[in-house]
Amino acid sequence: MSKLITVSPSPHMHGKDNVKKLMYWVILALLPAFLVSVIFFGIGALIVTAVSIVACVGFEYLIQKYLMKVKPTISDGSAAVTGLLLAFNLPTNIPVWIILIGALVAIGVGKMSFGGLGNNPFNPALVGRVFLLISFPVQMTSWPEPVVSRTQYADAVTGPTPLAIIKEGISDGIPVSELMGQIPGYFDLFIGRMHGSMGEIGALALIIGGIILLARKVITWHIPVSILATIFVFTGILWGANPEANADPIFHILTGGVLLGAIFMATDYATSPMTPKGMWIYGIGIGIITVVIRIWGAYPEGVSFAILIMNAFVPILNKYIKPKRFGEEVQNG
Amino acid sequence: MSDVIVYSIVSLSLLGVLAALILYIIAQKFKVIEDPRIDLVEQELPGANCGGCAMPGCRAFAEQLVKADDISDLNCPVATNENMAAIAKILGKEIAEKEPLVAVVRCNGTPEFRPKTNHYDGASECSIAHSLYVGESGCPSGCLGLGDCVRVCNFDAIHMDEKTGLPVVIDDKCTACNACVVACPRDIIELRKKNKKDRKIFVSCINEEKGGVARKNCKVACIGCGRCVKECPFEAITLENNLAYIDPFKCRLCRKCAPVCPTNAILEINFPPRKEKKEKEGTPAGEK
Amino acid sequence: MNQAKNFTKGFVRENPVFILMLGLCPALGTTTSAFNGFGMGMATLFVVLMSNIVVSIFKDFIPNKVRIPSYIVIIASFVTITDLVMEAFMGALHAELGLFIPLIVVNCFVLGRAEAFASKNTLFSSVVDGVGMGLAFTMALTMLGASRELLGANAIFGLQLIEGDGMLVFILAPGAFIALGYLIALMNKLKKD
Amino acid sequence: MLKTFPKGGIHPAEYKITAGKPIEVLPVPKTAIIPVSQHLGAPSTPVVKKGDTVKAGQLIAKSSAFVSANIHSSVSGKVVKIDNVTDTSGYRKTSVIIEVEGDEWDEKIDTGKTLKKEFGLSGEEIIKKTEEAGIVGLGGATFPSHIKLSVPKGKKAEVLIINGAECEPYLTSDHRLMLEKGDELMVGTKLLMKALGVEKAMIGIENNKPDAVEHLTSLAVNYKGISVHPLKVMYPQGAEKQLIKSLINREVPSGGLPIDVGTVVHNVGTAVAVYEAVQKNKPLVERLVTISGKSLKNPGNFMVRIGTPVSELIEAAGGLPEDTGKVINGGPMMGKALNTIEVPVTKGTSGILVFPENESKREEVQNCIRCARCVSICPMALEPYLLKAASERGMWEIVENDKALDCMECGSCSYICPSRLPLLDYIRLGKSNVSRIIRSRKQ
Amino acid sequence: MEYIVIVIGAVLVNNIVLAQFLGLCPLFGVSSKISTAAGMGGAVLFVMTVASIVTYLLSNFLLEPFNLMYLQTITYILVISSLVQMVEIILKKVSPPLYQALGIFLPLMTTNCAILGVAILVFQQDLTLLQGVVFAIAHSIGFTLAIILLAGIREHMDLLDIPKGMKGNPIIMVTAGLLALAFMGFAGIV
Amino acid sequence: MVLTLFVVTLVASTSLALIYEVTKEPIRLAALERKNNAIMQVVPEFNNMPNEEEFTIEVPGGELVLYPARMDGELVGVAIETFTRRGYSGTIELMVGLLPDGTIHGIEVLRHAETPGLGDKIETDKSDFYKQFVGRNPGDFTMKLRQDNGEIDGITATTITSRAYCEAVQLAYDVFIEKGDLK
Ligand SMILES: Cc1cc2nc3c(=O)[nH]c(=O)nc-3n(C[C@H](O)[C@H](O)[C@H](O)COP(=O)(O)O)c2cc1C
Ligand SMILES: Cc1cc2nc3c(=O)[nH]c(=O)nc-3n(C[C@H](O)[C@H](O)[C@H](O)COP(=O)(O)O)c2cc1C
Ligand SMILES: Cc1cc2nc3c(=O)[nH]c(=O)nc-3n(C[C@H](O)[C@H](O)[C@H](O)COP(=O)(O)O)c2cc1C
Ligand SMILES: Cc1cc2nc3c(=O)[nH]c(=O)nc-3n(C[C@H](O)[C@H](O)[C@H](O)CO)c2cc1C
Ligand code: SF4
Ligand code: SF4
Ligand code: SF4
Ligand code: SF4
Ligand code: FES
Repeated sequence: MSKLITVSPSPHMHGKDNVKKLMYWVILALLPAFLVSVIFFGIGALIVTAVSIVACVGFEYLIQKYLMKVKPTISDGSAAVTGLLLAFNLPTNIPVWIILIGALVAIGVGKMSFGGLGNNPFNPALVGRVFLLISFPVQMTSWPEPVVSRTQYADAVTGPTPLAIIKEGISDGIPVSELMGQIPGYFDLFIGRMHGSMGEIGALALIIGGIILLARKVITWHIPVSILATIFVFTGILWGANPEANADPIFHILTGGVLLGAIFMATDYATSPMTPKGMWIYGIGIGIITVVIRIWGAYPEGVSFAILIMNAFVPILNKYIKPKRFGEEVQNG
Repeated sequence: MSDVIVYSIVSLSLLGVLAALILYIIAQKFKVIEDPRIDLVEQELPGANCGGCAMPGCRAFAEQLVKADDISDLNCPVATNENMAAIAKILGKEIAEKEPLVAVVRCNGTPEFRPKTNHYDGASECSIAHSLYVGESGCPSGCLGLGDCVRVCNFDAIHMDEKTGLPVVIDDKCTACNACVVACPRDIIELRKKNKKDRKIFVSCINEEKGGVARKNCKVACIGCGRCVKECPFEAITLENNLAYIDPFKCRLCRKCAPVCPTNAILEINFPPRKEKKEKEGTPAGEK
Repeated sequence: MNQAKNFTKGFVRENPVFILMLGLCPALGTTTSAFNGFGMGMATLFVVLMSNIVVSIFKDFIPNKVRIPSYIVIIASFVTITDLVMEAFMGALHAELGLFIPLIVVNCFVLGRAEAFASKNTLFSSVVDGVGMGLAFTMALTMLGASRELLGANAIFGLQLIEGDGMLVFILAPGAFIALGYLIALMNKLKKD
Repeated sequence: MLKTFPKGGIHPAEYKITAGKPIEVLPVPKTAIIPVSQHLGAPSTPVVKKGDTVKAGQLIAKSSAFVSANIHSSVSGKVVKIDNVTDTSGYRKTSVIIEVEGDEWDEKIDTGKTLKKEFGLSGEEIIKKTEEAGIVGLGGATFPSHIKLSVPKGKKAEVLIINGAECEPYLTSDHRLMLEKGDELMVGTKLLMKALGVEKAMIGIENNKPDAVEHLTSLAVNYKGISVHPLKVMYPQGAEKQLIKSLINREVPSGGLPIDVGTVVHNVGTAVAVYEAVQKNKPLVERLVTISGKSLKNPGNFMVRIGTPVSELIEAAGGLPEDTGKVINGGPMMGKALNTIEVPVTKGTSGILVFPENESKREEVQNCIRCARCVSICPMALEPYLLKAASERGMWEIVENDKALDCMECGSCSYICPSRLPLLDYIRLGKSNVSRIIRSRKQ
Repeated sequence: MEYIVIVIGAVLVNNIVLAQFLGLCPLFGVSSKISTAAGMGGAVLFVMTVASIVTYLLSNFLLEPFNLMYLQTITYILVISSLVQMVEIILKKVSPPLYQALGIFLPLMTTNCAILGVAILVFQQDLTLLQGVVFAIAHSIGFTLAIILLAGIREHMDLLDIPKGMKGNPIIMVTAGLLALAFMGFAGIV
Repeated sequence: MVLTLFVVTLVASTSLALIYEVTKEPIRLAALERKNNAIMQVVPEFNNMPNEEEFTIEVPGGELVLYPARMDGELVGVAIETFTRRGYSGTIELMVGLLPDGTIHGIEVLRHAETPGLGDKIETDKSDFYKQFVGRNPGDFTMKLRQDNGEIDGITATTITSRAYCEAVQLAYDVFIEKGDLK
């Protein structure tokens, strides 16, 4: 035998899934929602997405190569996922330079400062998004009209999201039944014909994406289900108590970033708990904080903040909520 | 003088005195007997109570200083070096003057002397490879070259030589902290007396197998032939389990042993070149 | 001690904010602009200098037991003086710095200097130390203020560089922490070189 | 629904290439190298010296401690050397080297093939014979079997579990054994039941061996108290604690032994070995080994004398293929890679796998992405990602408190990790350090 | 209701460390482990509450009637530092376990801006005594929440490879920044 | 020990008291000057001392201070120190100057805690927001934001502050109309 044989500790076999595949599945699962955005926001959706992905991947490459001096790992696709999700969280008429700042913050501050893939305590795309929201409140809160097959980028006609309409209206004391007339119907909300950030509008498409991820076992059901159930129940109670001062639970689920957040962003591996029980607490926390911000806070939308806030709790959840060890508590029968 | 001035003086002074008095009484009443050195140390500390030492307050830090056996890595960001020196004096904990030591790597199995027989593909830690098997060469004692010793050194005193695949100690940086000695799963590293001009002479092998076996796996292994033992005029060399060992405190650096070793297992480093003989084969590239 | 070294040590090697991480509250709370940072720095400089002087003069008369309370009273007096003088003659800045002026008294950096340095050194050394450290603190605050102002308002010392707003975050709390974080990283790098 | 354990587990591709290959007997080697340490516990002490002639089945090394086992010669011939020879552990260990002359067996041994069903021995006598025959667990751990049979005072065995799961990919030796030596297995099981004093035995078999399940079920009607149970195909179904959970739904407590929950687990091979030892006086001198691999010409299941060099076994299987990258002693999940094929087959060798080059190298490692897969598949409900990170940084307190010592090294975590992290490598490191710390604490 | 507003405002919306920049030295100094962070939180809770009561009485019955408000800083700090020392001495004698859990943090209180800051704010905001107490308790809960979250993340980061340049203080600062960023979501709740 | 502390506090209190005495007057003057400056900014030229003629009017939640400005005894305007508690971050205090007919002459921000970069645009030197009010009489137009069916363009993304500002001005105007018989 001329070659040297290899010696390594067991196991000697390995599963087929790898990081790259998982990330590309996420991208694939986001495609339906992306198509919905292209239909309703046209060229803007394309430009925002392209700029965001290229910027995120590019910044990751530059930071790894020139600042950290390690081998760039952009091909694992995680930066592309961050870029895509950042784009999904922006209005489609946002100036390109703002996207660049958002990408730099998401990747540079949110991810690479902590050592890159898997090390970040906060969801990078949301760090980027919230940073922009607070820095550029004007640009971040004017959403273009959803019209099929638009071709120009910066559209003059902008309008508030359904959530903003409801929130503003309720704070002015207008009954919800009246406000409902000002927003698109449930079917439109379901397919995505509404004002909003690029990727949050198409409920149906997002659910299809979620089913893909669940079927491929990229994510587990615990986080999405616990978030959606909590929001449903919490807003349901408020609505039941006073249907004229609170929107109904279906409305809350379909609008804003709830589905996008619950399926794609709260499930981000690095920033979510490791055990099912931890995931439940995390999901319920996100649900409650989302509703609290939506109903009582300054912002009409709270999912991004809720996820970031619960991200901060994840290390503590991981530390104190452990799987029940085999043989730990013997209940023999 | 206006009223305000009078009131100020009266109230503030009274407050000061009151505070001092109450404190004094309470301190007397609730006295707890403690190691008096804690007070002394605390006085030396800046008293900024900033938490910079990662302790909750100067007193806690003082207690830790008094308790700790080794205070060299307890650090207060506010205190000056003089403060810390004074504290060390109070505690009598400065490291006693010892014979200076330095870490020495006792394996010279470079790839040319010790060919690879297989390829290791596990996690890059000597301790893991060691618990798995003999290593990439056939020598069960030889350096695994995965650098556990390098990683534990806090002083950048040890690095891997790319060519030889063996660790190299930089004598000037080494503080003889023993970290690498503990880290090496094969006990290859030894703290030896630091000689003048960093001169070293030692058996660079710890393989205790029989000569033939050892030599089969590594050309520069000590084969336990005992020639050096006979050669040494100071009885500094002992032979046990097929392995010669030079006692660093008995050795007088006479260099007589090195040339007689048939496998060149004895290394001499930082000596002037020998006149008659040409460069010896066994000197590792990194340590010439 | 070498006085030049004594003077310069605080700027990089022992910088109270970037390296020692002391006095962080004013460092973050008052640095919405370069000018505010500078103002806060100078106010602190005054207190450090004066308390260093007084402590170093009277160090031998103060028994150990009441050392800390006495120092605190001394420092608090100078803080109050600063407070009153600023209110009288620099009303606008006083209003901006607000709560953080009285809080100089609890700035561990000030007490630390009195304790660690002035109580053990000569008057002259203490003055040099006070001025050096105070300037270093001022420099740190001004740098932080300048970078936050630059990023947050596209301006520096009130001078508008680019029209329009900057990244508002940097004027607000999160930006303060983040800006300081990266400044510290930069300083660490400088310290090494 | 098939029985299985509730938490964790993986399903690697099975590659049971040799499942249909009947047992072949490998010729006696020219030289046998018999290490004196082939079991868990203290090495045995050689009782022969250079120059002695020995017969097959003759004692050549004697058990030297409580946990230790006798070693017998597997061949007849002359002892040429007692020396350190590399064994499957990768280190050189004391071994008796015998140059083979003929194939003469110790006269007490019955080498015939006839089934001896009846026995009149007491439990103690069975245990004694097991001990004398040097029988150790053939399921992989090579723990001396007689110790497991001697139930400690205050404990009581209620049921014997026979482990026919064979959950490792590639390996088929237990499968073939169950098909071809079903009756011997049944008698062996009865012997074990007698030794333990239990009335009930359960044989657990993964359901990817339906023929074995069927065969043994049909035999079991003739043996009172023995039942056969198909199990869900799920690695590590064959691991002791998981098997107990699957079959009788009891959890062996952390740090405990099966006997704590009233059971003892033995491998099918062990049961057959006990049959031969008790009924035929035959010590453990040969074992069934699967030799397999995708590019081997003639993979198969061979009955091999202990001490046969692995290289000879590979020759019998068609020689080492050109593209060999790795040779594994055992299964792909738990087996040990060999650094040379010049090592002897020992009591613990259940298989020799020859992996082609392209499957031998590990893939590039990335950061842990905290996907929680390792946590969800760990059958012991540990957190491999955490244990790895803590071990890597020497944070032994975390390693200990988070139960690294419960890890049975099944390798599922390393298998599943999408970042290709060598989780188990580091967990082992952590385990050995924590054990060391605990030991030093006790002193 | 009024008290709920004070509590939510202090804990979430205007968190004392994340939004008001008070008490940062202990926030960064004592947050390397969750357990010490919790101890620090407990000590802050105790001292902040007691200090606010004492300084409240001092201002309302001594300083204000005699027009001595300009002595606020110096009297407050005197009172706080002696109070802290007093409590420490008593605790050490009376309950050594409690001293081990909380007392060792007490010396840090004198130089903690949060204590003096909250005492001054109670007066500046014209609160009643009861409101002041709730205000102080709420602020210390906010402090505890922030320091425990930060400690959790820091413990988590001990198990990661933080890039060289960011290791230590820089990354802790950035983490605190991101924490503050997340907490901005509570803006406007009260 | 007690003595030392006594001496220290004695010295401290004495010196502080002295400094306080010295700075008391400048502090009062500085505050007065700030107020006078504000008054001067918002009303036409006058030659009386408005702060000597000041009077307060109770309103729900606080009180407004009115400073009549006269030129040779003739009322030329009133500066009204008004407030609102509905700012984004608490109270906003304005000095609103009205001409005798109620027309707004000028507005100055005395104190606010609005977000820098957002709400602080109500300050006169930070944006032109206030100019929408100057020269107009609240009696003649709806002094509300556009989204509230008024005529004022709010500062972008700062609805709450803008609305609060309108309210404070409206309050000053209402009080002036109601109780503003100052001649
Ligand atoms: C130190 C040690 C002591 C053991 N003692 C006993 C025992 O007293 N009784 C018993 O039935 N098994 C005993 N065992 C055997 C274990 O139960 C188990 O069968 C063996 O370790 C192999 O299991 P595995 O292949 O699942 O690792 C012992 C094992 C070890 C390592
Ligand atoms: C992960 C794992 C997988 C195992 N798989 C099997 C198996 O498939 N078949 C088997 O007989 N033993 C297997 N074992 C060993 C058993 O746990 C146990 O040691 C053995 O069945 C005891 O019997 P023995 O002492 O007769 O070997 C496995 C052990 C581990 C840790
Ligand atoms: C950090 C922060 C600061 C804010 N500051 C102000 C402010 O000073 N004034 C204000 O009216 N709204 C402020 N807001 C509230 C939002 O900008 C809010 O969306 C806005 O008041 C109402 O939206 P619109 O003006 O776009 O209709 C702030 C929000 C945040 C998160
Ligand atoms: C299921 C899933 C969800 C993800 N969600 C996000 C996300 O919300 N934001 C983001 O920046 N990256 C996301 N990523 C990509 C990647 O995990 C992320 O950049 C890591 O946080 C980097 O450490 C996701 C990846 C997966 C597999
Ligand atoms: S670890 Fe210690 S003994 Fe070893 S080389 Fe470094 S300084 Fe020297
Ligand atoms: S000397 Fe020891 S620790 Fe260092 S590389 Fe060699 S085997 Fe590893
Ligand atoms: S499976 Fe791998 S990547 Fe996933 S959490 Fe475990 S160690 Fe991390
Ligand atoms: S090897 Fe250990 S940690 Fe990994 S899955 Fe198996 S039992 Fe769990
Ligand atoms: S400066 Fe605020 S706590 Fe130190």
